Amino acid sequence: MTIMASSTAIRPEREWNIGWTDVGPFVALIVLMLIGFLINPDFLSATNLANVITRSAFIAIIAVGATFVISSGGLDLSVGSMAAFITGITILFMNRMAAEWGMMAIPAGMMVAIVVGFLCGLMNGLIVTIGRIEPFIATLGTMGIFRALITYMSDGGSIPIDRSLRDAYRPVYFGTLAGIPLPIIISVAVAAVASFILYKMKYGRKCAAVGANEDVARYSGISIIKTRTIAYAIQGTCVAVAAICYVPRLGAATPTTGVLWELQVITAVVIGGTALRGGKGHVWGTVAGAVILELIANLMVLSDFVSEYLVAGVQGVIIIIAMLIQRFSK
Amino acid sequence: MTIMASSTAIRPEREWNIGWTDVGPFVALIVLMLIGFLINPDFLSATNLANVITRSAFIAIIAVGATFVISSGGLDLSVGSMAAFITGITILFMNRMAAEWGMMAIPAGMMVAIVVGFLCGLMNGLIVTIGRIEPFIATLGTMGIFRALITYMSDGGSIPIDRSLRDAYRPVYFGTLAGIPLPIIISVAVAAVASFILYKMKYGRKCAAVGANEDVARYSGISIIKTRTIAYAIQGTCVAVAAICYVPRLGAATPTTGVLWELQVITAVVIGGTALRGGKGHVWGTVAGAVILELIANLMVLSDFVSEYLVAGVQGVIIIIAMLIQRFSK
Amino acid sequence: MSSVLRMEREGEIDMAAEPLRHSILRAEGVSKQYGSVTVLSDVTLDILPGEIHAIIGENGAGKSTFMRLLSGYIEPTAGTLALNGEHVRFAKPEQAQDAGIALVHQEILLAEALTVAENLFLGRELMRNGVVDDRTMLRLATEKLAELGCLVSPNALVRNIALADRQLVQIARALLDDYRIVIFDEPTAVLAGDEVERLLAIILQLKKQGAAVLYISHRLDEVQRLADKVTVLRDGKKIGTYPGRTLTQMDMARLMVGRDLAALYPEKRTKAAGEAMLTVRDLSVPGFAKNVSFQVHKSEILGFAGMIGAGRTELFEGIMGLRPATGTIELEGKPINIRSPRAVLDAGIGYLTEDRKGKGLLLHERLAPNLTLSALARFHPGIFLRRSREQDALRAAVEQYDIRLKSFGVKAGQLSGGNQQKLLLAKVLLITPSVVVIDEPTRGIDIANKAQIYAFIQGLVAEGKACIVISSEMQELIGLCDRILVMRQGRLRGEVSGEAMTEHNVALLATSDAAADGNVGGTK
Amino acid sequence: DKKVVAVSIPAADHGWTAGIVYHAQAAAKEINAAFPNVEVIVKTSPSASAQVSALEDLSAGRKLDALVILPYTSEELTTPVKAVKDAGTFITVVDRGLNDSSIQDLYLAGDNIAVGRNTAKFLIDRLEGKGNLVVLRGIPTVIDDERIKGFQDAIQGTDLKVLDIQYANWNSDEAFKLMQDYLAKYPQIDAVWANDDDMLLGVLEAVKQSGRKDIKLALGGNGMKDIVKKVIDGDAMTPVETPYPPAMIKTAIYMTVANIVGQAPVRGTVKLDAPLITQENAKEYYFPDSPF
Ligand SMILES: Nc1ncnc2c1ncn2[C@@H]1O[C@H](COP(=O)(O)OP(=O)(O)OP(=O)(O)O)[C@@H](O)[C@H]1O
Ligand SMILES: Nc1ncnc2c1ncn2[C@@H]1O[C@H](COP(=O)(O)OP(=O)(O)OP(=O)(O)O)[C@@H](O)[C@H]1O
Ligand SMILES: [Mg+2]
Ligand SMILES: [Mg+2]
Repeated sequence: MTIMASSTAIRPEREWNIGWTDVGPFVALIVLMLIGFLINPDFLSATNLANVITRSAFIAIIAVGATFVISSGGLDLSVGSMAAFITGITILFMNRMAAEWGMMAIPAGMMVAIVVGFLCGLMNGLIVTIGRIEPFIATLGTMGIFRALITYMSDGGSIPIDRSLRDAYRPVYFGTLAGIPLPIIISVAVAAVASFILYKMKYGRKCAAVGANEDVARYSGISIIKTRTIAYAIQGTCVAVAAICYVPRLGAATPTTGVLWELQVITAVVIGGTALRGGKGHVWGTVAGAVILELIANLMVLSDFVSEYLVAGVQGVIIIIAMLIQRFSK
Repeated sequence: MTIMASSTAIRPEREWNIGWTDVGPFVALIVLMLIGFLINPDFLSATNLANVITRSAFIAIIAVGATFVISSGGLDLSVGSMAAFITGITILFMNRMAAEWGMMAIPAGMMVAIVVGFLCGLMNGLIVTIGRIEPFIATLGTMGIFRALITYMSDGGSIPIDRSLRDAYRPVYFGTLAGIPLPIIISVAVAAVASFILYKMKYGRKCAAVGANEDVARYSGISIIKTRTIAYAIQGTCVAVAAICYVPRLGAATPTTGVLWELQVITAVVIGGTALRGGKGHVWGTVAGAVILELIANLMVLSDFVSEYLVAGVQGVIIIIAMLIQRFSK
Repeated sequence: MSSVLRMEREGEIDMAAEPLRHSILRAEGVSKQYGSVTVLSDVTLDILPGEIHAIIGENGAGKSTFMRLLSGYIEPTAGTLALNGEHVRFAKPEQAQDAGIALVHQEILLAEALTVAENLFLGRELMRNGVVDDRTMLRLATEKLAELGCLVSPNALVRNIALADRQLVQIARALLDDYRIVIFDEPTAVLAGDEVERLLAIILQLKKQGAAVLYISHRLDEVQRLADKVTVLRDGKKIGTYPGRTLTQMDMARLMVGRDLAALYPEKRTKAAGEAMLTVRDLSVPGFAKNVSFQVHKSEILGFAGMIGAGRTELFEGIMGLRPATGTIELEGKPINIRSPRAVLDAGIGYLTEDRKGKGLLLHERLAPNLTLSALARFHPGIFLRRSREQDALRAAVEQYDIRLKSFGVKAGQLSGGNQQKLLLAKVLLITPSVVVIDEPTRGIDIANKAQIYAFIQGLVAEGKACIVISSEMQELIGLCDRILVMRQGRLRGEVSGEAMTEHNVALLATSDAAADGNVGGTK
Repeated sequence: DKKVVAVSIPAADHGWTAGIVYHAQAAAKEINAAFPNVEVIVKTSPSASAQVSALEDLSAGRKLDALVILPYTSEELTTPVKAVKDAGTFITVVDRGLNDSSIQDLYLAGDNIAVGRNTAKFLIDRLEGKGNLVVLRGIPTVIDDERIKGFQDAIQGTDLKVLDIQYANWNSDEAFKLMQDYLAKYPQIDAVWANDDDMLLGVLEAVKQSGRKDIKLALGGNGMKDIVKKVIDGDAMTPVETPYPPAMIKTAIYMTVANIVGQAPVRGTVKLDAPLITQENAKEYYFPDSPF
């Protein structure tokens, strides 16, 4: 009888999370690496790749957070200055505590960073959800606020980390585990956790639903305010993690720390295949996106034929081409 | 038919065209002016107001263009560097022609500016529509390109306008007509034309429709590609007009000209009541938004109690508060 | 079976006998495939002027696809179209429109951010000396809508008007110009009483004016009243074209389904309803409903009748915590916080929205995530979701509600209208509520599945659940419910039950103030 | 009534400008305390056009007796400053000259060309006139331009080879990345010059990480306290430093005030050149409590 007939005829669902959007960024990544190699063989040298990928860690980690915010239909322009602010707070705290607690000041400082980051994100979230302000404007505002705070804390100068702590802390950026630089391991870990939350837990579904259609989400008993606020809180926490890896790199927070990171972050997310209007998020794509950006910058320096004046332009062109490749090789 | 009659009686229909979104920005504007006056009476002095409003002309003009792009569901991050690029081209052209054509070089240069602006906008539009790339990424790319070009044209230095032209050109910014500074008149004119296009012509409807719901637009026989591309072209032309007024003010184009204008522009549009996700555009609100931003900056200079380091922060706070006022005084 | 087969052959109109010359639009062996999925195969059809031609078929039979194909929204993968004998190809809807073909979509396609008038004239604004002529457009809009009995202001944002009103606006779009071929794809699905009557009148008017009308509906009574010819589709194939008058509704049903059908409405249980399950007191939804109080009991099916705009939907949206509302509700004596939708759902009240596309389903999402969205809690035993469990749930739902789909990979938006409705029903019942509120349960559902859904609702109450049915189809309410509450202008006007449950009484309460609030059947 | 002295300077967007802001505010505090009849107002601007706006606002607000300005760029500020001048204000220009020198009453010139030149000279005799260099430049502006120009002119004709020049936006992060890439690209680098000390910090970090031994010298410029400290401590890689002391703004403000309170009428041009800071004279360029 018809029911049986039709339902047996149905072909099973392909495992849904391997569409083009998921491989696209990686294809682009590989293409880029090949081009890079042709331009300058040093490009694929272990040290160079290690350096580049390690550098991309900050953006990657922050962008993973941004994947939540954007997937839930939000946007966060404040991440760059938030990173600077958190770095500043953390260093000040560690320096203060170094005297009494010695090395213990470092883990303590890390905790502080996480807490501050979480709170900053929460603030952003509440302004956007409770305050019902366009995310773009709200976070543009907080961006200014964080930037001002770090400038104020540092008198416009820089907040260097205490000499006594520097060497103990240094490994967090420069150290390696089984030959792999720590920041890479950390960012992979962050991405792994994120993809679990996004693809294997309730919250992830809620995020995507809120981003895709607020009404449907509401009618399914999902609280838009809660979901989106949490997304911002996650973003804040990711920024904190990035800040923690960042401190040992230059050992100081300055008013210029993290300038324009927000643009790189959003670019990474979009290159990664997550739509700015919200919906399903692509964590691993985002990570690939972050690496791609850093590789392009690296390529600019390693190749000789780009006038220093034109670097920005060529980068722009490459990004656009990368996107086009993604689109049309579909 | 009783039910209908009374059922409409149950719920009076709010009509959009006199909605809060349209008065909101102006209320915020007035509130701001009052506060300013309390802080420093000079604030409302004729000269100061004239200065501020004149100054806001650039952002206002560009933001009017952005109202089209955003209303049609797009976004343009390249306006700032596009302005720099156009200014550069124009000045180079004028200087070159000054020798043969004398003063005629100025109107000629203006024409060039308009044409270049139109083409830049067109390019953005095509990349976004034909190339089907997220506007954010596409225009971030062209932003880099324009910035690189101006840096290249100026060898990283600056492109000053020829002395012989300076004085003849000066009035375009500093001149007045019937006591009103020219830039103000120009921006009002631009806004008037824009609101005519947006509210009185077919194209305006198409723009709003495309921004509001692409499927509906397509099914109504509206070409999304054409509509959105035109929006970007309009944006480009507006940038050109702004650039024309800009030249005499600073008399040179540098690689730092117009940095971060894109953020101010988008902020102005959103404060003006146009939603970033697209839909109806509010030209006059946008103009108000631009003035508000400039007023806030001006307020920072006139008020003596804000630490130099915190200016950015205070601006952020004020913007957020302004938005909150708009939201909740509804 | 045999009786059906015989009908299929004998009942059919002999096309050869039909004079082909004045057929204005002819589809010649058209097929449509999506990837490897064949949705429509080798359909041939002639459309004659001054004739109302009904297309009927089960959910997913391919009706909407066929209509989109005739009006240029999609192109056939095989076959051709001929306009007045000349071969035509519609690459874009405009081309079809220029050829005089208009389609009223099954799903509502309006820009919510624009006003009613702007939507009506979208893409073909009237101009006066180079400027959009708003005054005239507003006038025309008001007139056209009034003809359809829709009184929303043309300046209202579409976002703020009810579904029914939206549908009327959409219909008005197709009536603005005088098209030669007007296609209605389930226009009455969201309409009730008066609107339907008005629409049918207008359609007959079109016929008089010599236009050809294609009419799709699952309300076979309408088909019977209107259709000169009836064409039946089954699984994308054309079964045949039959003279409208001679077919009974049962014949149509048989032809659609390909087998004999049991009675539409299940036998009503005689045993009295149990004790109170849900109690609502003085519930008010500002602007929509005032001081509504009622009770629904265990194993009871309670109906809510009323004209469009009576505020039934808003009343229950209020109860579900989806709109600001005041008042108290108790479930089995326990008060429930109606501030948060989650709380109400968890308490065990399920609500199926009347707006499946806007508020029910994520159209760009796959089926499983849609199905489980409001019941995620039960799909992660630990902290992680179990994809496998979801897939099982989906398979079960597809079986149980006979959701017709060609592949589990499709997105919800790619399901046919009726199948979307079934998926939504499955989604709501997945939280195993003890009180189920169904707003327009069979909107866009074909007759065979209606029977299934009714039987299913019976099953629910048999398990001791309570069920509330909001419907604009009175027969549905009368056939299904134990009691019917009638709303008008946001207030409860009365209750009918038992013998008193007649269309006449319900209509009386729903419309006229004269029936001084419900001396028909005991009023509360 | 009070005499008003307006100070218009760039906002603190990197170390050096931060130093400017710091010293300007310090001067303002001291003077406002010391001279009851003088009021010094400090205003920072994040961009050239913002600075023009600030000038308009300041002069629209009140009558200015004197203006001390560190212009973003020469071209863009010339006309606006002239406008202020025409209102009868005493004009002190600091560091970057305007296109029309007739405008200024007093001019404290920092010498960016010299910064480049002196650094280059030092490198030349340290490396005996030959070797591979990489250079990091800042943001495309006049300062940056002049320093690079001074540097390149000075190494003309020597065997010092500039392998690469790229922008790092006076930002230590970007300098760090850029230096990493330089190191990856060039197997043999003898010396690095970052035309600002913020960037030098990043460079040093990158060199340290790479563990490369070929880099003999890494020089900066601007006289940031951390770097001056290195010089004092006789650091091998950074033995010298070229000052470009933000303190010049303080001097300028004092001289201006001296003018309008009519003590010592100072006019004309004061050229602060950029002598090499070496271990011997380093002490006098070391301000531990300045943020820079
Ligand atoms: N874009 C698509 N991709 C894949 N399958 C599709 C697509 N669009 C429609 N279908 C399938 O085509 C079949 C017919 O759909 P159609 O909407 O024409 O049915 P229908 O007769 O209108 O049913 P209903 O009465 O429920 O509206 C359905 O099985 C549907 O899943
Ligand atoms: N968001 C809204 N804003 C303003 N008015 C609305 C809104 N939604 C619905 N309405 C109005 O409320 C009235 C009641 O809505 P609705 O038609 O859904 O009630 P109903 O009794 O459920 O009718 P039905 O369910 O048959 O459509 C509608 O006539 C519509 O005009
Ligand atoms: Mg259909
Ligand atoms: Mg309803």
